Amino acid sequence: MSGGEPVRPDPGPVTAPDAPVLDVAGLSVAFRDGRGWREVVHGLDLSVAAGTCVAVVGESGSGKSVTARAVLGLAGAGARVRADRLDVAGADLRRADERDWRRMRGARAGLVLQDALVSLDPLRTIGREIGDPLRLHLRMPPAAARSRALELLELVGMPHPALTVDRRSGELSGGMRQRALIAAALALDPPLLIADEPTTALDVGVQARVLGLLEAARDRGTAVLLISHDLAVVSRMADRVVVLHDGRVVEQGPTAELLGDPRHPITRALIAAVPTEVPRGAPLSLAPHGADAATADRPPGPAPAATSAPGLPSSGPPGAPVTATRPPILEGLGLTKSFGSGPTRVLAVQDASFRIEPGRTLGLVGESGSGKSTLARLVLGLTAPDAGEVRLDGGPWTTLPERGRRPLRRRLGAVYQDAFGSFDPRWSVRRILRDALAAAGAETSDAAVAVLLDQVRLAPGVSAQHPLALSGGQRQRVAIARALAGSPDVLVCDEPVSALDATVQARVLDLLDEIQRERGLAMLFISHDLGVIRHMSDTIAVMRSGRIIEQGDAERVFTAPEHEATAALIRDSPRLVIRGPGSNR
Amino acid sequence: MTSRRIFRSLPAVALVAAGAIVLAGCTPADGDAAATGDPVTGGTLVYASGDAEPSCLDPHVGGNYPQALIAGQFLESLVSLDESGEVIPWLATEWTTSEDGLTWDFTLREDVSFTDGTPFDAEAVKANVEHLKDPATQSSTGYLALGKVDTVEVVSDTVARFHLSVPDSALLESLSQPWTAIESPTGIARGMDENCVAPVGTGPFIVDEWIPQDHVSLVRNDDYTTGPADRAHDGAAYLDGITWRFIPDSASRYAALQAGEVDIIDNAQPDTLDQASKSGTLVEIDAPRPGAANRLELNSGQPPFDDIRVREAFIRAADVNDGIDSLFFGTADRSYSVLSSVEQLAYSDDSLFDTDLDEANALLDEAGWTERDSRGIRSKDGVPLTLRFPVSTNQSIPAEQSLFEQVQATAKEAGFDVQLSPVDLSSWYGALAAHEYELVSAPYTKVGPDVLRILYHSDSITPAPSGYFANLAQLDDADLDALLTAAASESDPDERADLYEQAQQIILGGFYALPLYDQQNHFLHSPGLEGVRAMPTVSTPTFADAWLAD
Amino acid sequence: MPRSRVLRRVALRLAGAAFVLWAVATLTFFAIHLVPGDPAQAILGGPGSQASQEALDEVRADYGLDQPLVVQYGAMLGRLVTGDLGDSYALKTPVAELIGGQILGTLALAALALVVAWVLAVGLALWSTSAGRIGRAIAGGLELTAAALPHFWLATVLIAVFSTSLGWLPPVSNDAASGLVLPVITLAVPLAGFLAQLMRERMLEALEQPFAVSAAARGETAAGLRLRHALRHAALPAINLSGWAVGYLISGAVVVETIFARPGLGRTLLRATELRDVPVVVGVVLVVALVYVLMTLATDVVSRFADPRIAREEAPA
Amino acid sequence: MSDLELSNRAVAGRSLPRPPRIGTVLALAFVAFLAVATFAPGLLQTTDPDAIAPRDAFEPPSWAHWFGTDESGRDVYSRVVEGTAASLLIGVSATAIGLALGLLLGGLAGLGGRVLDFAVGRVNEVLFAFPGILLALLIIVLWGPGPVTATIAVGLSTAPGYARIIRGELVRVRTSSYVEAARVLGHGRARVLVRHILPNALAPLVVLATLGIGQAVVWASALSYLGLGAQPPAAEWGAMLSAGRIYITTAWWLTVFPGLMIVVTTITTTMLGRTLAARDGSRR
Repeated sequence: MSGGEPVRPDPGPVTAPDAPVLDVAGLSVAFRDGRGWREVVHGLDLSVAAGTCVAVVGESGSGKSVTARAVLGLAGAGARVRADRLDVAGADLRRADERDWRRMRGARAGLVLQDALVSLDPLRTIGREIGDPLRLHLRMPPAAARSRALELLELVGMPHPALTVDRRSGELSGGMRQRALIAAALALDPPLLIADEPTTALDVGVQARVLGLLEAARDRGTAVLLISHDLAVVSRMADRVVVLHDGRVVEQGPTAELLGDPRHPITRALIAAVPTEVPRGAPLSLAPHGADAATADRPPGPAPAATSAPGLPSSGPPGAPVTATRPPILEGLGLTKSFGSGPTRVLAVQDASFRIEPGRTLGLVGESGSGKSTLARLVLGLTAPDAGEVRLDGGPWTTLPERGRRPLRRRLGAVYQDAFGSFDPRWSVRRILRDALAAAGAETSDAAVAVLLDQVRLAPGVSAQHPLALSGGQRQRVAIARALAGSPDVLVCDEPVSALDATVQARVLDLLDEIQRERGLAMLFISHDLGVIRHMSDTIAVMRSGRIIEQGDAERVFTAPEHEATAALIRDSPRLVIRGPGSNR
Repeated sequence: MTSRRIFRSLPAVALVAAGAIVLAGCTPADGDAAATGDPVTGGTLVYASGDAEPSCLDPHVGGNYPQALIAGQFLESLVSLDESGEVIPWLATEWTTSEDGLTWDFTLREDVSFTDGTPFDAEAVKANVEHLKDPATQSSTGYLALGKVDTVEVVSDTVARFHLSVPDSALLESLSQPWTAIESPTGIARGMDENCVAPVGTGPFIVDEWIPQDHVSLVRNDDYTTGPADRAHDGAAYLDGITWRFIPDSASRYAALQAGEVDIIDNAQPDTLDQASKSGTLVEIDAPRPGAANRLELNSGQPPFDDIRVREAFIRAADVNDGIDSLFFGTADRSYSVLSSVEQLAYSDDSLFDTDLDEANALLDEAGWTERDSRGIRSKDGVPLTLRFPVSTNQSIPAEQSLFEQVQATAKEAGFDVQLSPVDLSSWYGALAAHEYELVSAPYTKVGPDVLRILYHSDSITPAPSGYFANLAQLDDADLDALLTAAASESDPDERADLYEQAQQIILGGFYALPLYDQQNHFLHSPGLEGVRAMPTVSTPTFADAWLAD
Repeated sequence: MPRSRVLRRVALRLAGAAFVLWAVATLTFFAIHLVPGDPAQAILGGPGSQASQEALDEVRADYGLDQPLVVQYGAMLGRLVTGDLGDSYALKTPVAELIGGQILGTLALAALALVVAWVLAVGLALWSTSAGRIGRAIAGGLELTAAALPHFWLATVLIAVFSTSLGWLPPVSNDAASGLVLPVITLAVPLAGFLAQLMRERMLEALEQPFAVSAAARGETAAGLRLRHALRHAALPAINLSGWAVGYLISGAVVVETIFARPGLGRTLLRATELRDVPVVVGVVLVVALVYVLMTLATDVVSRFADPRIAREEAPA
Repeated sequence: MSDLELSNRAVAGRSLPRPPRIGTVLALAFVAFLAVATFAPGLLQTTDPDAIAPRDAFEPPSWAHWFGTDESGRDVYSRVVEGTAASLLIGVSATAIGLALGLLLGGLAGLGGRVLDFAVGRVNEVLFAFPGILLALLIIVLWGPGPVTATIAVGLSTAPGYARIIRGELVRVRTSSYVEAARVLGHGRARVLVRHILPNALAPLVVLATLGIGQAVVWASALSYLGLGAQPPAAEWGAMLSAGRIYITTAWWLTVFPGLMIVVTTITTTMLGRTLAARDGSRR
């Protein structure tokens, strides 16, 4: 499949000149390692026409970002970039020297990186950051640059530009930062805009607005190269999709066709992995492939239906009342927690009550800062509530002294977002798991460790490894194994998959599902991703600024949200939209 | 007294041997010899002193060498010495002593007045002596020097009569020292604080201002008429003034002289002297100090040095000649006398100081120090032959400290374990006061052989309240005491000479001290500076006749 | 952050500063009084003087040295509160005056040295981060060597080269500015070694950050990246070192002032220690502590100003 | 303090500008040399380091005397070798003292809760307020000069720096999510402290130590210059340096070689320290 002439996108206006704005052919990028060169991008073809958006998707390590940076000559000091063609806005950059690159960056192509917290200089005001390209390319005097910056902030819909222009990134919310970053990229209205995971780690609401900005830019005629692992995002705004795997294009084509009728297994896996609208219990992962499967995975367990433990309904019948008859294993009663004091006092959690029955999952969703994690910490007994209490299996939990809690802790397992960070950097997998077993008073033999690993579909060999040597998916599995060591009744999962690639995420979610069935675990599942939440949860609690604003059966919440904010949340969350022929769903 | 010892800042004096340098006058008379060409009036001399800054410019208070150095520029004494060591007139024109030697009449110069206008007369002399003897003055050196003076009687304006408790053959020598110089009574009357900052005298210069830690500036006394009898010219000094700086670091001081930042430095280091004499661009004044020579005192007050055989063994073992040659670049002469070579009555006997390791060993075996440990250190009844040797880093210059290391090394061959410990001044005095030493080097500056009495008379073993005592050899010998006392009051020169010779024979013969070399006192100055000379009294330079050519 | 918290913090810092000064004064006072060696002796011409018992007693009475230590301590604190540092034993003059006459020289020296050190460090950091592996290795070597140079040795070498051999600069301080050059360099070079080390590491760190990439993507020049972005990040930790640096410089001043015959606190202290001149030692130590405290307060403000992040996560000590 | 950044980077796991491989090799070689010089100086010496020969004083470097001879005709090379033990002893023990005190203070601050933390913070400031030599002079006034006092003085003056770093590390680890994870597993405070906090927080100290040694030697030499250092004829580098400096214009080799030893030692230890840091870092 040739990435030659631009494809007319079905939606949106078309302002396609004959020559693509970005035209790359036979791009290969290699890094020096040891004595030789390691090629990470192999002969990649790519072209983006004005007013269109081409998305490059693929898992981490597939070469997405490297490609994006190579196009700007920013692949890195030790990198070797070769290309048969490398034109940006009509300029051939194959022989470009540093000065040529500088003249091109910012002027002909703008870059928007993910996580603006680190992508904006924390010590400089966003006004100056936005002013940079103006100063550098137009030699614009500071005053002029500032006023232009204000306009740009208006353009990207920054609230109170006049105030924020003199703020530093640390003083802004994630969304404002991302806006500032985009404003800086658009300062000179470059023909090409490269957006590398522009919406990752943003709350859905913000996400939607940021995508809106990119779409606006595209509609103004800017060629947008979108780097993303999130097919939902891609399906929303890309005209064309290029699927990368191990630095090679495995498939590309118009978004609708490609998503509607994926040919390559990689693509299939990617699409399948998107949890949106996949019914509770149905597996997300296809036949194993990819990094962590290759090294240590075993095929995912047999069909869920088969394994669903008898007596434990794998999911409540749609519309069933949340207030089940069986006593809750975990119960929160009017939990309130505040930090700081005096004027700076913040109510992190306010009068939150909930209940989880054995074998069921409570999905806790909400934007960042809504109090999800604090609630998790309360449940785990890591901080004491100011008011209210958490009861475990009908008995006291948070009201107990730590000394009294310790023997009970084994009944509560925790899985964190950053699995790696939750491991002692000096310990091997074996030691980590033994330590967990010891804490639970279980036997700590190698056999026991092997059993744990087996439960998370990891080969016994992994136990000798250091977490550093494991892939993200494997690490999360080890973390789950650790949580299972005490054969707990409740599993608290705080954003367990947010840091993982789509397919890996899929497998981990499947794993959690299976484990829940096998053991009849109750789960408190926290995520900002509605897709994931919907897929994983029996009941859902929506949090907003410390309060649980809505709670109820998963389907009900999604189909008939009661609270306006919930509705907005659902509305804004990007979902994989398959247009065109042959949808496989 | 011990002046030179107090407050000498780190790397201090250097030594060079009189005579070793062939400069026509490596003698106190150097100035005159160098004084070629016609004197030029004007210019301000910059003097760089390596000695620590005095805390009081009045040499009556305390009384140390740094004070003497600067006080010599604005204060004058009743008498002085000439190069041959004969007493000559200064502020006193003549003097007579009674038969019993208990009263002295000094006839004073007329129409002399202090720079504050106060007339110089017998009253002034009386006031000064009383000032010196007043405990509140906190005088040490002057106080001791006039120890035998009871009162001063004003016979007339121009005649002052000293009444002594016992005859003092050293009186004139004592009065020739800067520490007994005559100050304006009006100045003294201002009280110590003021007088310390700007003492008033009759000298060629006047203290203008003193900026602590930096410099003292002196200006010419235009009405200057006096001066010792051997002065080169009459009337006011040629120089407009002197900037008296304090540059404690010897290397910097020498560099400053080379760079022309200063005109003259004291305490020149041996290696720099060597350079200077090789390059020939700088002029050197070598003025060994009077009084005692630099020597190691052997503490005979306690074991092991209470045994003369051990003392002799040490002196036979400790080889210093090569060290003196190499460390001092052949600029210091080995001395075999406890007295400075400038002292007329110095008696030396090199035969006593031959080194002979075999004999040293024999003596130690005989004395019972027979056992030796792995390091070859001898011991007796389990007690090792240890010699504690506190060294004051403030007053022993690096070269001297190196020499001590060599003593340590050579003495070790005979089985002595010399434990050098370089310490700061306070700790050093602490060690001495506590008798925690077997060896010590403690130079002592005073005009005349009477210094022997201070250093070796058994009276000097009893410590002052501070714990300080001068007889560091702790030499306690009745015959010696008798000799020294007699000599101190003997007026007949030949008799006196004979007594002092006998005394010195006892000291040297008893191996109480290992003489090293004269108290070195070297000045380097730019060739542009002429007519400067060191006073024959305590070898401080005087700029009364000096001028800056070109 | 809200005014009230600012005020509370300021109050806290000031209280801390006061505490530091009090503690320093107390420690020094008792330390000195543990020393063998009698103040009265120090007053009467120092060790080895032959002051009579009467004189000693008189002085003890005058200076209240016959009082119990606690009383003396109280007296000292009382005087300190009124800013009176007492009289020097050796010079008999008020310590405050004495120090007043000396402090400017030292502060000027330290300040200049600090500036020069910064210039050197920044220059070296900028150069070395743009240079290649070899360049960095060399820079690293230079920094370490500089940091490992003892002041007294460096000073001697500088004098030997620039005064004695080349005759460009005066070996000892004089009224002319040229007299400051060598002392300042002597003090600055080792410090620059430290700072450069720190800054280079921080700059490289900053240059690895995404914000550097996005700045580059806006067309920022290599120099711009370092000057406008990395340098600020590198400067912060170095600024926070300033308090320590001043202490370091004053330590160095003890040696440097001796070698270059500059009047100053360092020499005063050295001398006073030799003479056991208690009031002066206490005075100097106090003043130095004061300078340190003020410096840290200043850097606190500066870094707060330069980096709003600090204000947000507040960390004690 | 640059050590602080260093350790943090180590923790952050970013790879430092590692010294070139050859450098590491050379460094190790030099360390080997130091080791031999320390424990078996005889193997390296050409003559008895204390044997004086006044007649051969001030001889420039030659085949007979690689580093020349000093003012007493002693072989500078042999003395430099001889001095290794003494100098390193000063460096090592001073650093040890500093670290020990730093551990105490830092430990109290890092683990003792807010109040203690604040208190220690002030104590630290007090210590900081005594600049190196100032403190040294005071201590020497107290206990008199000598290598021991010098060592203690240098050690004390480095303590507050270490204390800060250690506190920082402790706080970092204490609030790390793996410590939280351990608590969630139900481990007791003591166990968490011993199993997780201490080992992880104190790992960087190895690096700091290597960095501190060189500096300690330098400081000690400054004290020797003020005449308050090692006792003769101890051939300690700092003492040699200060003894030789007055001859700098006439006999440069007296100071250059001991000086070189100090500098090279510092560089070596620092380089190894960094390599360690990088190792440690990459492991996290």
